[in-house]
Amino acid sequence: MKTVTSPFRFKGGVHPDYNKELARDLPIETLSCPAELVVSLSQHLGAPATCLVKPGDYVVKGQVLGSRTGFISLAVHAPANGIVKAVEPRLTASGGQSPAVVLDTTAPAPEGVDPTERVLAPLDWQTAPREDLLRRIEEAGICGMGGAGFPTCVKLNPPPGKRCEFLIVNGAECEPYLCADHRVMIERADRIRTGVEIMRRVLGDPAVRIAVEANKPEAIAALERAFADIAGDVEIVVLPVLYPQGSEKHQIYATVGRVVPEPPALPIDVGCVVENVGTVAAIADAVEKGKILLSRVTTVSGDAVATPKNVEAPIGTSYADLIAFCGGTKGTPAKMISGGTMMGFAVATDRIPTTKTTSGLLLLSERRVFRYSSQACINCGRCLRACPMNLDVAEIGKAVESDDMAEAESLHVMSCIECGACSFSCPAYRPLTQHCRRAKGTIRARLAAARAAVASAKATT
Amino acid sequence: MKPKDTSVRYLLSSSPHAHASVSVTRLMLDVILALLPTTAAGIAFFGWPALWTVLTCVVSAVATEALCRRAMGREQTVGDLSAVLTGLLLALNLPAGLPLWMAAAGSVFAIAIAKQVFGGLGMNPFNPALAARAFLLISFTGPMTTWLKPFWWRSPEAMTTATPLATQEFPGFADLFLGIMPGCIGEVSALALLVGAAYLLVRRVITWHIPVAFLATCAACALVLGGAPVHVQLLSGGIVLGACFMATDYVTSPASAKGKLIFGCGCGLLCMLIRRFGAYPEGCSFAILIMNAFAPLISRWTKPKPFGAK
Amino acid sequence: MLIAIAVIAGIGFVGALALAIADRYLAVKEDPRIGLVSAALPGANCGGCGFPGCDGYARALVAGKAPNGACAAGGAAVATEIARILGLEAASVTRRVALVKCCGSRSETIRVGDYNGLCDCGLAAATAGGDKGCRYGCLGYGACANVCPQHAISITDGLAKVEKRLCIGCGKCVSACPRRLIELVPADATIHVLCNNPVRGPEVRKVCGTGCLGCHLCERNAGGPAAGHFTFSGFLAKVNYENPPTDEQLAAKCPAKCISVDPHWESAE
Amino acid sequence: MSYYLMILVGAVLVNNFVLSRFLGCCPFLGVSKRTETALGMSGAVVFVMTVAAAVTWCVDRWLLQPNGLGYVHTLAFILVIAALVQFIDIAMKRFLPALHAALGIFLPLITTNCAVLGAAEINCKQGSGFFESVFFSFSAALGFGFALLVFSGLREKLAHANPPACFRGVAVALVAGGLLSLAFMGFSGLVKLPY
Repeated sequence: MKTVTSPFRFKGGVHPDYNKELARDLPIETLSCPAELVVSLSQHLGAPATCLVKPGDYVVKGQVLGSRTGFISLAVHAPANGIVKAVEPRLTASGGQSPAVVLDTTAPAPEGVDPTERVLAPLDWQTAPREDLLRRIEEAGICGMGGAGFPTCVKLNPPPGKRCEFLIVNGAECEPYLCADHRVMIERADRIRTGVEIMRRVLGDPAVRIAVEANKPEAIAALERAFADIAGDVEIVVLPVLYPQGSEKHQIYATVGRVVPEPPALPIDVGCVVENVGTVAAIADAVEKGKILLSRVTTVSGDAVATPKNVEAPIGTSYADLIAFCGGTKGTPAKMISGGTMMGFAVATDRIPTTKTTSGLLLLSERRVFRYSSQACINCGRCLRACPMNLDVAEIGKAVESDDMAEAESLHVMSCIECGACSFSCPAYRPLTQHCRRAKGTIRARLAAARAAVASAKATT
Repeated sequence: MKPKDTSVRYLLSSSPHAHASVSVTRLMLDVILALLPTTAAGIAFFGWPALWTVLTCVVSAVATEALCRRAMGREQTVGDLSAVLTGLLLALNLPAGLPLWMAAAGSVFAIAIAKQVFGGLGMNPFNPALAARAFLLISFTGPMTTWLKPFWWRSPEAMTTATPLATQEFPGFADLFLGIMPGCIGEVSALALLVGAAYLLVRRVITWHIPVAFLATCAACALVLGGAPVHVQLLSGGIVLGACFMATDYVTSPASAKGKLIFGCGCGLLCMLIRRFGAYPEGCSFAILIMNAFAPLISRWTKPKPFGAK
Repeated sequence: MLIAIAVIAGIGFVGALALAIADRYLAVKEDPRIGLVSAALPGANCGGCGFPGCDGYARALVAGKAPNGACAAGGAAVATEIARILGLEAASVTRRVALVKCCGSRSETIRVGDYNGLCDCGLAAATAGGDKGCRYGCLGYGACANVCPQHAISITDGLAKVEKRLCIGCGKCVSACPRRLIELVPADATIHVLCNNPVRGPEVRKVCGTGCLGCHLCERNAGGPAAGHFTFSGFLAKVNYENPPTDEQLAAKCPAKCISVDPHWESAE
Repeated sequence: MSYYLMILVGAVLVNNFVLSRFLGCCPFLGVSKRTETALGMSGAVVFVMTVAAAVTWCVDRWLLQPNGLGYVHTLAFILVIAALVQFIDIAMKRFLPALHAALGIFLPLITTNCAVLGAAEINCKQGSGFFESVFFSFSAALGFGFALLVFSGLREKLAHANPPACFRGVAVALVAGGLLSLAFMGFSGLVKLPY
């Protein structure tokens, strides 16, 4: 095991002020179970889980609330004991609504119901067959906790004919303010090591690269201690501090120098699987202790929070409870963000529940907030230099502004990863990321309609 | 009737929620600051007429922009200092003794015709200051080609003369570099220009690509085509002003690095061709104007290749 | 002088001869019916039939790859004309117009935030659900108005409204609205429920002053559930357009004032 | 050899047909919306002008001059060009249908295009030799195509501009064209040419 500095540097990227010092050195604190939990049935990428409970049922911690529907989907479990108050659409961080199970955790357990937590049988990862390990990861409801929420059981099971040569553990956490992964690496390095061992057995013993940004020396030290005597090709790669270092494609390039082709290509096409450190720790808990993924570490920070904290809260805790746990607001917050400032969602109310992918909750005062004024583009090229995907963002913005989606598509807008580096660096305060998002949405809708037309045409003939 | 508004009102905007806090006004201010040494040198060498020309151009540029925006019924954009910058750049491209009404007419042309007609900042295909200079040069060739001698008030009898390029007798290197020679207000003092350009490079307002490509091509052509010695050609006739401030105007030059290099080389080549064979003694502003016309084609042919594209 | 006339005439004649020969040997065959059909089509190129403009639809019709009567803009008249040209039996086309099922303007609904971004409903909905309190209602950023080829939709006080006379029923606004608020209803229907929020009444009342409370009064006043004029999904009333209610008093009797009466009129032709 | 180079530079840069002599402005404005159609149009104009120059020279030198009919050459030229363009239109539709679809309505526009007639007139007035007048028309057409290509780049940039209501469309294109010809005045005097 050796520590190397990353030899590859991708073009572009920006340096937002990271503000990590607010919560970097604070140990993870555990939030005891709040009175009401709202467990969303679509906490992951893919189809939402089908609900198995109805209002009035009493559920026990770890019990399945919604089963997996279809290949890309995951089961949803009860984060605590309680009675199901309702199953109804509830607000989500991204602005829409999705069906959710509302639990009242203060209700006493009726007799004849064993209130102890449902735990799966622990497995010995050295000897258990690969299929058992994969099924355990699925049963524990583990999904990518970096932000996308892709079901891990699907990602760790590459399609036939594709071999995983590199397992990359993503400890970059390049989003400003967020320190959840940083604390997980410091306090749970041993679990990460076990998780890596398990994933190596599942993926057929690939080489391992643990990517950490250079602004997290304590995390690197902790990982070096945990991985000191590990066998096989394992390296800790120290990456330069640059946003968006944590993006899958750029992390693969920075650690192993391979370039993932344009969509619909996937990292597995270049023999890589990228997994967030939080997910790796959760895999270790699921296999060794049989624990289901029922809680996660979220950084509550920002200059409008009384005392910023890294909180391990049960999934489904509302933002209001999280803020109350951190001593409430300080001054008048102008903006509340779920996630980091570069890719997070602005939210309108604190009555939104956390999910498996909520990595942060920020409250910013008027001083730290700016407004898009969408002035005319002066063709200064800053967005070109900032874009990590090397797209001609200025032209895409102008094309989308005059509704020319065909030109936007010819400018490769579908490769945009919506990292926000362009809007960040635009002196005319143009919402370029929103332009790209609108273009991608329109093009996806058109492609879906075309596929539907072809399907219906095939059906009629 | 509307229910009572109880909820706290947060700001809702798309990601990202952080910004590099650089603004168009800040960029324009940086360029104006970079031009101050050149303006000071111009006023020092050519006295009061230079100062009046600069003031006239800036004031009439700002006034024209304000009037145009009101006539077009659009929000005022005088605050982004781009009109002030255009006025200042135009003034630096004029001879000091030019009648003030001509300078004002040039500013009106620069702002109204070369910029606001297309919709304002960011939409003009040609550099407004240079378009106005070409307009003045062709409309009033006489006054535009008579230059005051530096410190003319010391020897009032020989006030006006032609530029070194025209008379082919060249002052020593020191005078050339410091700018003690006849010419337009802003194009004489190479030292002040280079100080300003260095400031812009350090502040990352401009990149090195256009100035270096422009000056390198000019030097190469000067060697190949002959004529005056290389350093004289470079330091006179507004090449340094053109390369560092006029050609690097964001709106009318390509945005990608490769595009900037091609643009710079094109400007240098055309400048020397016009100077060597053309009818006008000084080809720099026409060269940049012509390359402005090519800028859209250049940026079309130098599209960046996306990360991961074949 | 005579020579001049002779020379000019000579040049003209030689040119004409060359063209005549070229016209015969280099002609390109093309089905004449395509011209006739595209002449019959309105030529608005609105794409409502799903083909790239009228010419595209005409070529598909002649090649037999497109159903007749898909031209909503032309309606029955065009369908019968095309049927005559191509010798098909004419499909019947009932005239449909778009209806925005929301009456919650900005002055009727609470505001939950200050939206700072592009003027597009899809994007506003993706940014914390927009700045209006109701999660099911009209966002008022004009995605439907931008896409309407006939400019029949206007946005007043944050609420979209379709001008019935201009609407040709092409359905582009239906897919443009991120909240699926717009429905193609028969042009001659007069009673409409202008709400899309299925949540319980007290919850609706918290966010909007004129949202449907699900009180079933309109159903009772229109002859009860048996009459089948209304259907209910959650606490939201929906007009059954196969058998629409006609009593103009329903609007006055609705406590939430979200039922509207559209004057009955004969469409243009 | 340098004489022909001077003709080429003269016709393309110094006395450009569109930007200095202001000939052929209608296709210059009509076709320059997109660079692809501009290229197609330039190709067509180069072909038409070169062939027209050859034919008109022959008609003028063999048919009109010997009979002392110099004064009717304009009328004769128009007849020849019109017939020629129509012939090219039919031939292109038969052999190059794709290009014909893109340029369909502009081909008749070339018939009334003053650039084609202009080149023939200048050749006739100069009384230059066969190869010299064909080469001049060819380089004049190249100049036209060159200006059209540059202007189409500008037009695509103007597509994203948002001029005031009264200037939308061709008006703002005309202003840009004017500034472009102002810029091309820089080339004046680059080459000492008789015409």
